[in-house]
Amino acid sequence: MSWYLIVLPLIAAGVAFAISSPTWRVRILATTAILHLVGVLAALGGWGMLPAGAWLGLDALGGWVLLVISVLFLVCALYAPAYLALRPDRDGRIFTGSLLSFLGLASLLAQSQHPGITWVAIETTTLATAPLIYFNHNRHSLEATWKYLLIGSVGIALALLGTLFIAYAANMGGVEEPLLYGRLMRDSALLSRPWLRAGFVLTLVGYGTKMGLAPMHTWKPDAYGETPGIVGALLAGGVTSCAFLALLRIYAVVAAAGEAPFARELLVGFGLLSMTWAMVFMVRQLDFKRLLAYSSVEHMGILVLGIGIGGNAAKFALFHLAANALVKSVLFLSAGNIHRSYASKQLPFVTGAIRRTPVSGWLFLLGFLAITGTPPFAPFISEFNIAYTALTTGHLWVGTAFLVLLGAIFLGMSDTVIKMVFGTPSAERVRTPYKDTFATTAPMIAALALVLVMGLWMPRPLQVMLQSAAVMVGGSDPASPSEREHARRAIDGGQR
Amino acid sequence: MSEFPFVHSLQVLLHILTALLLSPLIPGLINKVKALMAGRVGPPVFQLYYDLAKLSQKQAVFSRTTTWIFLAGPVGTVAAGLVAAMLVPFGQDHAPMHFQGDVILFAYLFGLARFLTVLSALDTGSSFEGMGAAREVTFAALAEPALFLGFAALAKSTGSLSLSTMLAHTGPLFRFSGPLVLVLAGWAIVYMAENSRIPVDDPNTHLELTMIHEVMVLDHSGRPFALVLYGASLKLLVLGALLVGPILPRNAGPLLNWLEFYLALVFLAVVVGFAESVMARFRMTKVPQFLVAGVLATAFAFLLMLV
Amino acid sequence: MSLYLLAILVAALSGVPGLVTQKSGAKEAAALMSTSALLGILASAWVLFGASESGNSILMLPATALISWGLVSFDPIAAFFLVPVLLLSATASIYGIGYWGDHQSGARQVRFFLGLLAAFLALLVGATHAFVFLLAWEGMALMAFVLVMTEDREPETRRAAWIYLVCTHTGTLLLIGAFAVMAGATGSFAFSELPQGFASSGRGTAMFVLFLVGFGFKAGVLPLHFWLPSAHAAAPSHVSSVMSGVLIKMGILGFVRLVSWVPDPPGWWGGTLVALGAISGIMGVALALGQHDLKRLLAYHSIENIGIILLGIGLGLIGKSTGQPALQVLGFAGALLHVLNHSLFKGLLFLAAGSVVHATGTRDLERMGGLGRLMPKTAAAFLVGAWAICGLPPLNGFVSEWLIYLAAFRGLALSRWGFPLITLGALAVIGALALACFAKAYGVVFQGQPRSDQAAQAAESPSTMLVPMGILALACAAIGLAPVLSAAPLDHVLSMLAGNGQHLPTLGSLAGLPWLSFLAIPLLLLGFILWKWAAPKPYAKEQPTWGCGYTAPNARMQYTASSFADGLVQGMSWVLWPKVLGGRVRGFFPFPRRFESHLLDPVLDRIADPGLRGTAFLLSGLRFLQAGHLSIYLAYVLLTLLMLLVWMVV
Amino acid sequence: MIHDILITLTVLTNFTLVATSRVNKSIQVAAFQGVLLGLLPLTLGLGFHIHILLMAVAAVVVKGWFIPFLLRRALAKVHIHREVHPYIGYTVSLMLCALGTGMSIVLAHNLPLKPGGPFALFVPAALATLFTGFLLLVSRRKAITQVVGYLVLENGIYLFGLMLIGDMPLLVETGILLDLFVGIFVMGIVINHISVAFDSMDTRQLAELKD
Repeated sequence: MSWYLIVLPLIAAGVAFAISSPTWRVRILATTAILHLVGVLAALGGWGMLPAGAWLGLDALGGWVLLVISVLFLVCALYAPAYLALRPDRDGRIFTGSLLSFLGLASLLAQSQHPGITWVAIETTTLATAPLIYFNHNRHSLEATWKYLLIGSVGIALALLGTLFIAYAANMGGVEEPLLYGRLMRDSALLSRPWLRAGFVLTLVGYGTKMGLAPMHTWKPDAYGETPGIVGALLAGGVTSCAFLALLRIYAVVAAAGEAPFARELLVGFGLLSMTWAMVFMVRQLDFKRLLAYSSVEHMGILVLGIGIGGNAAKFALFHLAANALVKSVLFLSAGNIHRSYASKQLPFVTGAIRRTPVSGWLFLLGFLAITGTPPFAPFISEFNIAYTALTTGHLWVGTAFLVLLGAIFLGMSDTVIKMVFGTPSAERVRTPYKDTFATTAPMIAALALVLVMGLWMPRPLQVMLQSAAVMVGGSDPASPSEREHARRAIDGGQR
Repeated sequence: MSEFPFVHSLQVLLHILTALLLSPLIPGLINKVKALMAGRVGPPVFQLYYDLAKLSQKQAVFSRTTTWIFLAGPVGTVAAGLVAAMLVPFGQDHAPMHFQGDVILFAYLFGLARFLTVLSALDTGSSFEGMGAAREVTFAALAEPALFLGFAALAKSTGSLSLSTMLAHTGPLFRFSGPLVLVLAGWAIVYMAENSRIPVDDPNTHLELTMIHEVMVLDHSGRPFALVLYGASLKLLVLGALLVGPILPRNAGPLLNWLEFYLALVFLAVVVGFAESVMARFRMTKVPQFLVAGVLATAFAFLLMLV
Repeated sequence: MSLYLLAILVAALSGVPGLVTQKSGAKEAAALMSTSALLGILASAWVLFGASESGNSILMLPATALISWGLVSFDPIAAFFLVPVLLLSATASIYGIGYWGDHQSGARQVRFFLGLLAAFLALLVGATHAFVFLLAWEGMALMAFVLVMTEDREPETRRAAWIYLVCTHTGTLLLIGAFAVMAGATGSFAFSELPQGFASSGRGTAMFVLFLVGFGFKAGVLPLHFWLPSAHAAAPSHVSSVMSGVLIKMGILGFVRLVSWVPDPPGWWGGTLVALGAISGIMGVALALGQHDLKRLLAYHSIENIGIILLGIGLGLIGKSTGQPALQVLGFAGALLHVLNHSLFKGLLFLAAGSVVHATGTRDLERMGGLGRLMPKTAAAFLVGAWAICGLPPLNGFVSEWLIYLAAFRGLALSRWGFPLITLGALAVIGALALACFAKAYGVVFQGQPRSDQAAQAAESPSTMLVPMGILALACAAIGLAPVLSAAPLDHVLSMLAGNGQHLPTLGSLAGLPWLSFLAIPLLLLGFILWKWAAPKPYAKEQPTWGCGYTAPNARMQYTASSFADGLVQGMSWVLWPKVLGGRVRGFFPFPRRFESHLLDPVLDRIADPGLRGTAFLLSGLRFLQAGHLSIYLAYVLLTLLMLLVWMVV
Repeated sequence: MIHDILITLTVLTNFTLVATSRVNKSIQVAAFQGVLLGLLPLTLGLGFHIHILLMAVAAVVVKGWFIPFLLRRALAKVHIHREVHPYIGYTVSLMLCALGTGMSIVLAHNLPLKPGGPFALFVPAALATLFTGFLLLVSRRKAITQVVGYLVLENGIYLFGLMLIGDMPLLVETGILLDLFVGIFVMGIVINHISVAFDSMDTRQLAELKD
């Protein structure tokens, strides 16, 4: 286990909050992000050697999620200096402090092997991110924060109850403290089934609220719509991943207890409902930040759908977690830039973004194409494989619905995106002094490049880790032909 | 025929000569019949030869708006017509050129002629000629399927894709049977439309707004116009050969066969002349219905073959 | 193989010099693209004329577990399709020097994306693995999307590009489904033969339908064609030539690949394709007749020609399922050759149309006229294209249609005579209507007198635009005059489409291709002699066109495009539903009146657009679900929880 | 048994909460409920272990004094006394609360209990309290009443947590105490901001962000 991953960002948060120099603050932010990523990479080497009784430590699943969050955070941290320089009116202390605390808490969450700690980490990330949503200090951001806090807190309260239910299930079966995930899975035969099921329902609704699964997602468009793009990126890619991880941990226990069919049915249902709901609100959506929020709802749906289908799809749901997080960072950051340039995020006012902010406009377009599953970007790989697995493992209608929904969402989303990106900027609209610079675009370009690389290639050790992470959440069988080919090739002796 | 290469060569020569020289006789015959029916003496049977000779001496007048396409129309019509004439059997069993699929080439050569004629009409920019061109292509869209469905019936009957086999070896099942009658009826309609005869068009009028073919060549004169007239008569001959082909017995010696062929052509000319004398031209809006009747006739012919 | 890959690379890089240098890079792009074309066509010739030793060479891309084997295989199908891809890209690139010069907006961008488009197209033809295929497929679609979007300041362009993007993405999603079903049957994402009997199973049916719609969208098969006319009209003309010439053919490539995987296609597959082909062909040309926009007219003709190609493939499939090698050979060969031919003459037509648009600044047919005297070379090029597309001898269009006709005539002998008969009738109607349409297009654009000032002031385009047209025109003539050259390459491709252990007869043994060349000689010779005889002597008189007694005719009194097509459009008004604005002229001294007639797209304007609007309206009705009230949002959480708990207990 | 009486009282306070229209009173009742629950662990016969004492003291202080104090302070600023026109009227609320309590009993019936514990009433009461909290959140308009609802919801969870306090004190303590402190604290701050920005606490004004 790696204390420094948790402690370093928290200390940095304290320092950033304490000092008064904005320059040093952003330097601390960027440095911490880099150090954290380096630390994660170093710590990942030991994901396979987690001691059985450890309360904290990186396993494959946690390591994968933490890696995603760390990379995402780095992208945002590199973008932050330029952004904060554009917002001298706002206090960067709370902002930077909150960002760094989130990183620390996410590291805690990823390493947590205990449902209680997991829950605590989720709760605290909610609190740490609330000030970020209130960053703009206006009525709308206040409303968004209020909804985020109240709905989020209720959800987390339900998750706590669910956790307690599962603890009671263990208690009834005679499983003793500490209730580490490993122990719960090992002794899963002893758990009381009714409590376990009820506990899963409660945690699903609870963490699902935090993830933004329909119909508990309602805070999402408001919160994402009113925050700066950088916070949107972090919420959509980071906080949701945290909640998803927490849900996966519980799911793993439930699946180990042989209740997977029950849980999968629920997950598939929520997945399809989320995609449908998102689709309904993406059609004719004039506000592009809310559009992205609904896209986030959609992709949360895809994640749980993938887990619900299981097998190969579960593995690619995990892959999709990374793909979605990175693409969302590109989308939210470029949307933020465009918002800044036009001082509006509504459609009739924002047109011709590739003329006024060429780099951001193109990045937004590419990000849109990536997130909707255009090869060779990474989300295509995951969406293709989820569809493939659904269609070939007996979920024929689920797979069909998945593809139909993807098509409908593309239809709705593309309408808004094209009107926004192309054409001529409307003449009446005031032009703000904002211009695309290297500092406000380079992090996005890097992120998009990473998405592209992920769509084509992945280092071997990461593949192995992803595979073991998938096994932890029920993705054991290498059902995909690509897997089989791979196995065959391994037998052939690696003829590259 | 392979036994008598000499006879065969002679027949080919006869075929070429017939195609080149005999065609202007047919309009002459028709006009003579029409004149006789009307109680006039009428122009001599060889009138078209005189016209052609005279026109080839005359100086041509060209419109200022025209380009080289204007000339390509008449030239292409005659060239395509002559090549098409080499594909259809006249008096002998086989046309000089015959191969699997020549039937399609045959039809498309007429398409080529039509394309160039229409373009050369449009080249003048005259709204009259434009109107004629528009009608030409409109009616062709209905004539074409009738022609092809007739081919389909013959192909089904003979199992061959060559015009020579289709026409000269229609097969026992087909000859003098219901399908053949229907095909011939359909093709007769095509014959009248393609050659702009009554009841589709009136070859004698020039200034009435209801015409098709004649109005397209209003601006042609001199040698190009000679080609136009020659091309039209060629079409009468070649399509006539198509029409009479399936009913010729072709079971006698070569000489008799050729005689039969010529007699059949004369008969056809007489029938056309007779028909034109007793019928009036349709209203322009009725023409499509007439052509649809041709399509239906050939389609029924095909369906009857299956029974 | 390495030549092929090199060609892809060079094509992909062709737009790069323009991006990095101060100079425009147009000539560099054209030079690189031409090099790529030479390399690629050399590679294709190597494979198609049998000089290649192994036949199929396979490339394995560096793979990961996520992508698995990336396979690119330069087999005869790839080689055959590569020829038009690179040839048209090269001609478009050369043409772009003069047509989309640096004064135009986004010239560098156009060149860059055109290069990438060519590269993706070239990669796609060789893709024999679902991932690579989809990658190249989407890459191609996106590059085309960006290119269509070139003039994005026009609302119409944005709309056209959006419709295109949505259609192509929908198609891709369907293909994902299709490949998934297929991989479920073969156990591999790499393309391989499907198991015997699979095609007739329920999953096989699902796969076929998915492929049909997915590829059909790209190819522009009616009723999935509706993105095509506006996208082709909106794109710069040289891009349209690539799109219409080769991009939509990738849908056909898909069908051809599909045929090669299926050992035992059910009979109804071919029947479906024939029916769709007949509908596309006839409706495509009928809709083309009523267009006033030169490029839209050409675009509808692409739909028509896709229909003709499908007729051929459909007959070939019927041959394959009924065990009729002759039908198989003739149908497939006709379809494949028509793919090549159509790309040549349609590319040529779009380039010539671009030249006209370049000179007059309008696409409206009714504002043109008399351009044949002002731009004779463009006119000649357009005429060659029109001649060929009408399928008239002795150009290439005739050869491929002739092969399909042969297939149809042979098919009449089968017990399933219905589909060949449909093919025959459809081809006859299509031929006649296409002739009418191109007579109209050529006549109204190039003949008569100019109908507007822009047309009167038009001038011939520069040689950089004329040379590519010349190249394509020569190619059309070459195939038309010496079709026998295509027999050996087609036999190579056909061997890949044969069924299990089936040996197909050669094309040469079934179709007398040399006859066509042989008969072209008297035709041309006669034409030449008669021309010499009748050609205007120097002393020939020039006069105004005879006005039939009317003494003051002017250019506006010429027969218009609409009037020319009116007879046919009215005749087919029961399927075309032309939209007529303006009334009849009444009385003896009528006031001036306007009259307009438009032909709406039956699918886009009458089904897809209102359908989407209606759906969007219905979905907007659900907006009340998120009205902003926190209490209601919390109630959602509560209700969800209660429902789940109840569901769990029950 | 004392714990049964305390639990019964808790359920009764639920009904009082949904029926009352005065904001001040609902804060009082919630505080009373907090005290009841705070005392509950001492009555379970688990002995006076340090865990138990800590829990009891913390709960009584936080739920009974600190949070009501925060809420009252916020209330004093905005001069609100009554919850007028709730989304769901008081009579209907009462009926729904009764229905929820009934459903909780049915649901609890389906969840087996560890034999021999004193917890027979815990599960239905916890679920009923949870439901009451939800009901308040859903049906009330004032932000402050909604916070009270959240508090009641948390009380329900706390009540359930007490079932495990003997066997798994660690889990319960970490979770519940943190939840109480931080959650309510942040909410207090937000309520403060709302009252400043909106000059009232009606959440109807917080419905500008919508589709």
